Amino acid sequence: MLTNEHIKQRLKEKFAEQVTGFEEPYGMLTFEAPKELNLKVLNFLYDDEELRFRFLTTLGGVHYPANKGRELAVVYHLHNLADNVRIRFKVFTDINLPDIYTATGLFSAANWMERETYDFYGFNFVGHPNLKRILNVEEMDYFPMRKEFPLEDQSRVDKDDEMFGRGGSAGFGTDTREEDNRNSVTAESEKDDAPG
Amino acid sequence: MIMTLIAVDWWLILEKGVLIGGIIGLSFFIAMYTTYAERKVAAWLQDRRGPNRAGPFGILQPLADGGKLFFKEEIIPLASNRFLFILGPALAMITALLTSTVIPWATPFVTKGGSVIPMQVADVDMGILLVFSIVSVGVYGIMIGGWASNNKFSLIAAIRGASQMVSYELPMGLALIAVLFLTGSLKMSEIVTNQVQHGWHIIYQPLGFLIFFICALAECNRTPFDLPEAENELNFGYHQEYSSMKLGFYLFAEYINMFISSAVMVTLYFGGYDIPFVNETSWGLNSFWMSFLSFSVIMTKIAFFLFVFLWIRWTIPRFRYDQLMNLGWKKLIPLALVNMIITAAVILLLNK
Amino acid sequence: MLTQRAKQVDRKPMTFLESIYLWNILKGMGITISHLFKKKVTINYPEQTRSFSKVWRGLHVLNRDEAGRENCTACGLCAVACPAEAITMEAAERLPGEEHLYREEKYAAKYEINMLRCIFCGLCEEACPKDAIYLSQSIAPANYGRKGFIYKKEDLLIPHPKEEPEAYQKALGEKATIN
Amino acid sequence: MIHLLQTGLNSADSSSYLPVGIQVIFAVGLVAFLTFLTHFLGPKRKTADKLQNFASGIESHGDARQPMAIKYFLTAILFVLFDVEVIFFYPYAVNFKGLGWDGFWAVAMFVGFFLCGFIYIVKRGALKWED
Amino acid sequence: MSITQILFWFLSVVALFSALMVISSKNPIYSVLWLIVTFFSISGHYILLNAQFLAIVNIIVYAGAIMVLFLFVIMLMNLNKETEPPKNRWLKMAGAVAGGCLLLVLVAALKDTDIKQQHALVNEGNIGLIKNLGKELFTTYVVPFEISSILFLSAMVGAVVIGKKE
Amino acid sequence: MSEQHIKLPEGSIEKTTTTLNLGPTHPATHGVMQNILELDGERIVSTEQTIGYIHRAFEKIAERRPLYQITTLTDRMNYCSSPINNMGWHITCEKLLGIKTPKRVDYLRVIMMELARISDHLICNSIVGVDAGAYTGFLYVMQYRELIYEIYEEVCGARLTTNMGRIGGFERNFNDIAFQKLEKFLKEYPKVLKEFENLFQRNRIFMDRTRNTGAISAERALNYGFTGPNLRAAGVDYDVRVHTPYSSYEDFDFNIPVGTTGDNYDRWLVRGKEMWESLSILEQAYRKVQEFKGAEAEVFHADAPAYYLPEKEDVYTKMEALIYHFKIVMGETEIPKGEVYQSVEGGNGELGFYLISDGGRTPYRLHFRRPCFIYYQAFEELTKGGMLSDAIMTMSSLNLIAGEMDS
Amino acid sequence: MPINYYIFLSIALFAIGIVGVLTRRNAIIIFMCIELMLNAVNLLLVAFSKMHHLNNAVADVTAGTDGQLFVFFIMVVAAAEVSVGLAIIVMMYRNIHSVDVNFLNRLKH
Amino acid sequence: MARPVSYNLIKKPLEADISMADMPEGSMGEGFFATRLNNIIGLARKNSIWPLPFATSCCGIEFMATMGSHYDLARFGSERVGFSPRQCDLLMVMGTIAKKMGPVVKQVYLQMAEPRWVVAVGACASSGGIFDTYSVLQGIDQVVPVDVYVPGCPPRPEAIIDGVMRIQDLVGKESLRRRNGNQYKALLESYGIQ
Ligand code: SF4
Ligand code: SF4
Ligand code: SF4
Repeated sequence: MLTNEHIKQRLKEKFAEQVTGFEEPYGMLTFEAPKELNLKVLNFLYDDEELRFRFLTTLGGVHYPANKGRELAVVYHLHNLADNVRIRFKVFTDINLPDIYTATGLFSAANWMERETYDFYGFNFVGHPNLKRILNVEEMDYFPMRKEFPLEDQSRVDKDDEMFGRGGSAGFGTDTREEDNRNSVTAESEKDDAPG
Repeated sequence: MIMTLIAVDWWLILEKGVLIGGIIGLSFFIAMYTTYAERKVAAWLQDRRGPNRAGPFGILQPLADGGKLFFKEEIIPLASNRFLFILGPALAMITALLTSTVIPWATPFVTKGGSVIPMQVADVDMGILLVFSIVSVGVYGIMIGGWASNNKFSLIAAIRGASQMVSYELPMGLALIAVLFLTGSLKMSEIVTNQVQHGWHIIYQPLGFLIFFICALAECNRTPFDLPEAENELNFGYHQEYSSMKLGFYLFAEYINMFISSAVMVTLYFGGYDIPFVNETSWGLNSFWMSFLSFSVIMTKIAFFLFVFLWIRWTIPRFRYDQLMNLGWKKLIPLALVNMIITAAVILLLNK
Repeated sequence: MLTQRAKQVDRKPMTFLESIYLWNILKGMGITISHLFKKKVTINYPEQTRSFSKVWRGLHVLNRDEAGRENCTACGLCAVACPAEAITMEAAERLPGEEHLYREEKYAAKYEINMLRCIFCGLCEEACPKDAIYLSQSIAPANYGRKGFIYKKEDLLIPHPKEEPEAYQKALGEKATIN
Repeated sequence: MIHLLQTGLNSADSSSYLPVGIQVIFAVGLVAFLTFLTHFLGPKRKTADKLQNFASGIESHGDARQPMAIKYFLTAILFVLFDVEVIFFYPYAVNFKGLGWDGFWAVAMFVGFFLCGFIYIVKRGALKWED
Repeated sequence: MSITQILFWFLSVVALFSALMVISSKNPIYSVLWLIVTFFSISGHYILLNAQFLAIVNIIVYAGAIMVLFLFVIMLMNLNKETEPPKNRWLKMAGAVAGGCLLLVLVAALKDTDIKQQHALVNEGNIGLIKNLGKELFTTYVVPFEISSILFLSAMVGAVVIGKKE
Repeated sequence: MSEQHIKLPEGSIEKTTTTLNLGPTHPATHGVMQNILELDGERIVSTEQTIGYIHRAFEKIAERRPLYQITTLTDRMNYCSSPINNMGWHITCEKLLGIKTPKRVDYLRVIMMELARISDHLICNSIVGVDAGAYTGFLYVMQYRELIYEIYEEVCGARLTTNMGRIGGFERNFNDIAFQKLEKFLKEYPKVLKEFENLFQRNRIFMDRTRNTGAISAERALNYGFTGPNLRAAGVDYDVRVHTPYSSYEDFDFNIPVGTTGDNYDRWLVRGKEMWESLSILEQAYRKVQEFKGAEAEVFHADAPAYYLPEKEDVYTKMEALIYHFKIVMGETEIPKGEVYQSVEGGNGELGFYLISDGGRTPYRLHFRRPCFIYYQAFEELTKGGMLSDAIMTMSSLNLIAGEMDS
Repeated sequence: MPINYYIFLSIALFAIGIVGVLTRRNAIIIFMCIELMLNAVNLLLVAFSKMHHLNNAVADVTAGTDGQLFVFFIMVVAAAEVSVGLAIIVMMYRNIHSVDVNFLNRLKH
Repeated sequence: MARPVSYNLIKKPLEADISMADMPEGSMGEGFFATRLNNIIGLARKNSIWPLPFATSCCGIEFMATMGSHYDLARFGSERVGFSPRQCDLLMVMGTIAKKMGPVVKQVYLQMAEPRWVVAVGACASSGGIFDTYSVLQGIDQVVPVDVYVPGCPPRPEAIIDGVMRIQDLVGKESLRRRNGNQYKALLESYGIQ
């Protein structure tokens, strides 16, 4: 049986002080490593006959604007299917230099996940075969999942608080802007009541 | 010139004209109502009701479709070849309308004056081969239409369709030959008479019929051979770019082809207008009723086959291109050949 | 094998009968034809309607109490709970003499739901602490323009139990009994 | 003088094709008429976008008619050859009874060659549609 | 003029016109289509001559098979474009002249032969029927019949060998 | 002699392949994917997929929504089996909040999840049939999806985007009608499923179409991050329900159908078999639920007043309840900091929720592991060398759900 | 019909074919012209077969069938020829990517 | 939660639809025959609406149910769904339309043969629904003119049928000349369509 303790042991053996931040939130071993080491760690976890973390469950980014110098994190969830153990592995990077080695060589599954992470957070996965936006339009010029960017559609022309229940700061629906007049023809023809 | 015109037997032309008009009208009518039947049968097989809002039971549905298609905008893509784009569906329609020439629709009708009016547009010596020749030209409709659209899906479909249609012509012809052994004539009228006398050909040629039937499905581009218009793959295939009545032509042509191939199958294998198990000539009906009766009989048989066409369509999946070709070339052709040779040998042995 | 529970699916090679196509095609045709004679399940909407469950989340209603007073107190919880941000309201203080109109001291002077935004999730119903907003079993009808989907308070309020008792009875339907 | 049919059409004569000709005229006329008619009915709003080809909702690029895999044409070639071979059987079929066993053996031999060719092309993989 | 004559002239004009179109169309696809028209008119001639079997076979073989093959090849090669550069003008002229000369010579040569009095029997005559042709084919011409099967065999082999070569 | 010669069509010297743009508006891509296929005749040389056509930014929205509103997002992820997503989300939240659900809730959840699984698989399998050209079977099974929807409707009041369940349990107890319908379903569905299988399973045309097409080996499948039926079709018996049981799945006895080759036929068979397994689970769960009697049968949520909305009656009358109610709705209840990863066996495989909470009313970060998204990238490998028609079958047998894929 | 009508028609068709062969450069069109010429000959043969028939009608009912059979065989040969010929053209197209006969000519040197 | 009321029976009046706005100017003077023809063709079109299901997400699944045996859109003559814009009359946009998809919707609409109608099914297609996000188009009426909106998320099949019936009303009343008229042109121009 592979225990978290044992994994931790093995990692410590191999990478000594370089892997840090061991935690076990809700039972899942979590640790981090410097971003230069991410591939080494993943390779070790993959190749090691005992650890056999050969299934990349998921990969995602996180943005911590408060952590200066290490704003962005890539989180790998790995799974050892045979022993049924999951671990979480994080790599932090500076938002101004978000270069990280790609894991596509190890896991084919990482390809799109990394593209998505790039799309959302702007990581530069070094060595990725086809690093371009995947979900958003190619023309997009920012990384929408970073905390500073708003969720709402900024270019909306029909944004009308009266219609969409987005009241002013204080109350609800106090702020009424111009009526939606895209359907100019509709507006004209409002008089003739449509039979129904 | 005047003399020529007088020399022409205008009555004959009139008579044939009426007959042709009637048959083309019938083809149209049947085609229209086959679309209706298709929708209804599909619905019933699928526990649904089907169209029921246009007129009582949706009877007017085909008219609605037709009316709508007529008044739809006609689109001819710029990149396409204008003339060919129009020619494609027109060819498909024309060939579909022509195949009905040699089919005997009923027993001849004898007028009071004693002249006999055959209920067959043309009883030519080449009979069934004439149908084949028209069918073999029919492939241009799909090819030209698909190619002229300048759309990749259409092009692929056109090529698929053409390969399929020509491939299945072969086993169809081979299967037919075994029937010709029995009749010794290509004339449709004789083929029917032969069946009236000796029993339906299906009894002697079940395998041949099966091959013929499969090929008929393929020639009409019906499931499981509807690859050229497979909507899940090619998105309506060769008629993807067509709108308005040109689309209507393609759709109509398909249904008319179904109708005619049912008619051909009935004539070749199921005794045409012959009523099974009885000797109707002994009833002493007058010739009008006789013709009428035999006509209803053949229509009933055709209706049955049309139903089978629909039924198959709504039951089974379609082939893949290579499987379809394999079936045609590697299975049906040898099978039809063997069937032919065995039939010949058996007949000769029995004749000894 | 990771577990003991794996079970191979049945992927046997084709038998001869299956390989000549016909048998299974005929079988399939048998199945489809048997449906020809089955009762059709189609519901002839709009002539017939299918019965909805009692808890079906359809068009909203704003509730009144037995005396016909509006229940809503414009607390705004429903708007907060609404993931689609479809609810807009304006609160107003109840003036003296309006007690027969509004149950609480505050009431919604304006209450609008944009049915085009609404996703009929029912969270507003759940959020309301005043027994005021409910989703009904009507479906929101289609319309030609976007404006037709702004449901104002008049469109949402249930019929007045006193003033329009008939309409009220109709709106009750067979009154929901199941929780 | 009303008599409907004086002579009837002898199927051995070319006049028996007269009705076929009439039907051709009929069919072509009908189709031409309908094509013509539908051209005038229905609204017309031609825009550049509309007249582009439909390419699954993306703007279409270039000419769809690029050279396709040539291999399809092998089908057509084999079809031409086989088709003519099949036509040989028709004259045989109508004379079948008269020709008796002699004819049968002649045709059997023909079929033999046919099959040889068939087996050859199957062996050569000309009928492999998969690639 | 009898109706046969009218048809004769009609078919002849169609045949000649479409044949001319075959060689003058820029787009090979149109050439194919015009050639098909030519074949149909020739088939019409066959029918007039009561060579029914040949008429139908002509359609099936030429219009229904060979031209399909042509069309296929053109479609697959994408030769639809009018990409053919004009041949050298002189060469073209020379070609036309040569053809014209041939026509003239032949016409002149045959103009005064006594063959003029001969007539081809139209509309009637049974020899064009499949039955009679078949009888002849399978009695007198059995050997060519068998040989043609060998021809097919070799054509098949040839086509496959050429066509399958990667 | 002139030096010109007949010009070649553009780019034809080397290129004998055709580029075909399949989608987005194409029936086989369900309107939302774009595949650019490079075809040699009908054979696929390479493909390139474009996705994101319905990208809705779930993960971003999730950062702005209180926990209980996120069900509206999970609903719309794999909309063929939204209850599974909802339950998965609730289980994740419960893990974070430390709520223990009663057994009856677990079993009820199992019922809903298995129903959802059936509805997911039956859509997928019948769509494979439709894409193969046979439409009728699809309509036969869809009638039973309607029945499943009716059950949903009784439980939560909606058919597709159910918003079913709450953190800690269900929004209301199952009523009798729901159980009656479930019984009906259990009784009738096996027949229909059998009939559906008879239409396809041993039909040679269908077998030919699906066998040996779109195949993938177990090893590659794992490398590609396949999970769920698609992985099992390749022969790996990985199932979250067995590996990391949640919602008391350990109480149930069921098998994991596995295939051998990972081709379309195996995927189809595995899904088919899973429906049978789900039926058996449903029966077991139904029996287990029936065993709860009296007051126990009234339990439909955990006792977690801080997170589960109080009874409406209490809200109207009791101050304490009203306060809780306000707090929950406003999202002001205590939420622990932490990171949770929880996965459930969704219709398409391991559906994971990686939730980072910073103690605020909304998740700090919520990442969904969306199985569709992950395995669709293998599409090229699956279809390369196959034919155009195979690609279409592969697409449908993978059960690509755009909502899940594009998030 | 007078036989020379047919003769002239055939000659005309034949000549058109010749002109086509001489003036076009596209191998496929040249091929089609050859088919046209073959057909011209066929037409003539059929006409002749009917002419003979007229003379010998009493003596031999099958007179002239050989002419038509000959046409039949020509068609057969044409089919074989076309299939091989087009196969060659396709191959040539595949290798040199042209169906231009002039281009082919130059390849010789 | 016992609901106090089961039904909301208030009928909201229908908006003026965008198509009714542009009866050709001379519509008053249309002769009897033209009116008859109008009516007949309207009737025909109305009963033969072939939809192009632009089904992207969840609403598309509900559309499946609408096509299914229980609801059977075929009753209205609309079961011939097609994905070729040339052959369809009704663009049914069902599901979220992301900004990436917007041009596709527009292209499909542009390529449809006249007369064409558009129905936006579901909250997303009509207004963006809950997805007021950077990537989602806030209603397809930003790119194409919409004739009928169907609310719901997803709308029940009943509601979808309801929408189709509204479309039928429109279709049945449409004048044959409308599509050539100026007002229609103006409408399209307001969307930047020639
Ligand atoms: S409806 Fe209910 S929740 Fe909404 S404002 Fe009124 S009282 Fe508050
Ligand atoms: S049902 Fe949902 S979306 Fe609609 S108003 Fe209520 S909370 Fe908002
Ligand atoms: S409206 Fe609702 S159901 Fe429809 S697509 Fe949008 S989220 Fe899905």
